[in-house]
Amino acid sequence: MAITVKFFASLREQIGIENTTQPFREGMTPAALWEEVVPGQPLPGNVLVAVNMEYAGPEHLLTDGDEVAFFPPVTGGGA
Amino acid sequence: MAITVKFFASLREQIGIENTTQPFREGMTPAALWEEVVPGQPLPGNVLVAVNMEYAGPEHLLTDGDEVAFFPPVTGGGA
Amino acid sequence: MSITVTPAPFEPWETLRAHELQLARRAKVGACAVFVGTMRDINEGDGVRAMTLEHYPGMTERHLERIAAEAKARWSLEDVLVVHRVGEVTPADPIVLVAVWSGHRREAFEACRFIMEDLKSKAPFWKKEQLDTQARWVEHNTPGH
Amino acid sequence: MSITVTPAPFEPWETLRAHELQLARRAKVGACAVFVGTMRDINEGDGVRAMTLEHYPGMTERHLERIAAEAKARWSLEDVLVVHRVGEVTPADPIVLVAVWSGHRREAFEACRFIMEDLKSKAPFWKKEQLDTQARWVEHNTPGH
Repeated sequence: MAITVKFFASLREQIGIENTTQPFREGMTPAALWEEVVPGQPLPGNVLVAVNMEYAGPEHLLTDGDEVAFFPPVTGGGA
Repeated sequence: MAITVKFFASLREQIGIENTTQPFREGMTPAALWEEVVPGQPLPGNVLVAVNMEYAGPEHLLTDGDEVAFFPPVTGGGA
Repeated sequence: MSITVTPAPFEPWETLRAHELQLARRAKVGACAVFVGTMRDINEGDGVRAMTLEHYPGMTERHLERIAAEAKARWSLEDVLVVHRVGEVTPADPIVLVAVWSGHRREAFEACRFIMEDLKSKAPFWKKEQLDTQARWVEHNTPGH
Repeated sequence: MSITVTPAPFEPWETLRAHELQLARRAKVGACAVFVGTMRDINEGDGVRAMTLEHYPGMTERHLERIAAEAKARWSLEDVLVVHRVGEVTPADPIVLVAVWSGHRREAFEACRFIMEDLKSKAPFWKKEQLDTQARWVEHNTPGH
């Protein structure tokens, strides 16, 4: 198995990745995952993280097969 | 001229008057008007008063030709 | 601004659809908050079969116009619509419709609620309920806050 | 409870009319509070010609369902409807519709606003605006309180 990684909106455009996978390692967190996928740039403080479509913190302990999404502040809903 | 007097809703049914007129007297107030139209019963504290379709206090100074309405607490607007 | 007191049944969603067609600055509107009050078939534990809504013709319209104008003075609003039914009403009938259009949602939400609370506490309407065996006047409105 | 995320344009009033036909306990509903958010042709002083609404398929629906369930747990509600548009949108298009039906008005007003504020601050949608000469991502929502 592996970790599925997704980026949305402006973050997707900046990083140039929409979907990717990364090998799972024991003790992996979203913050560590980010640094593997986006080398040389720590996870920005305003980036939101979801694990399996639920909001999670950057130090959330991942499980093999998890889907991890990184995205900027949300802006839905009209005025 | 004269004062037009109106009663609404439960008050109209209790008093048995919908519309009436009363001669104007200098210094007349809604409270005094009430006691002339509804003898033996002072103006109840929860009765609302409007003069010329604007809310007014019981001691508002009336002018000849005014329309004075007495009514119970309002209950419009659905749930 | 549109204020209507009507003895005829009205369909709130159709009223809103029609009203929006004539909004002056449609693309400046970002938010619309709406309240619809309908007749329930129960009140204070008793089944209610029908209701008569009495009002003070003239004062009612004047008061509703003032509430709407006050809301427009207090918040930045694009438009306000108020419709209130009078006369004979049966359960599930719409009784009141308040709609507020504005640039942003805060204004629309706050103004809509302000208008409803003012209407409930001050606009001269009175309800008489027809129960199974008797009729009774509703004595006061439930507080909205 | 009905949650819809749709790339197709929707007409909020017609959506509400149709949804009400299937309300289970119509005569128990005394109040309906509605919010409609529409696209404006201006933002931060710039003319906006069109907008693209991106979302996180799966998480969006799940999040909206949770908000609605949370509102139903917190207030006594008869029903909740949420519709949110995604994809290409042009000025005056409805973007979001939130409707809450309840026995009394306080619940409907509060739950409707609660759902909107939660949706704006947490549901995974992102707006990209098409201006005259460039496109830009909207960076944050304006606060609603």
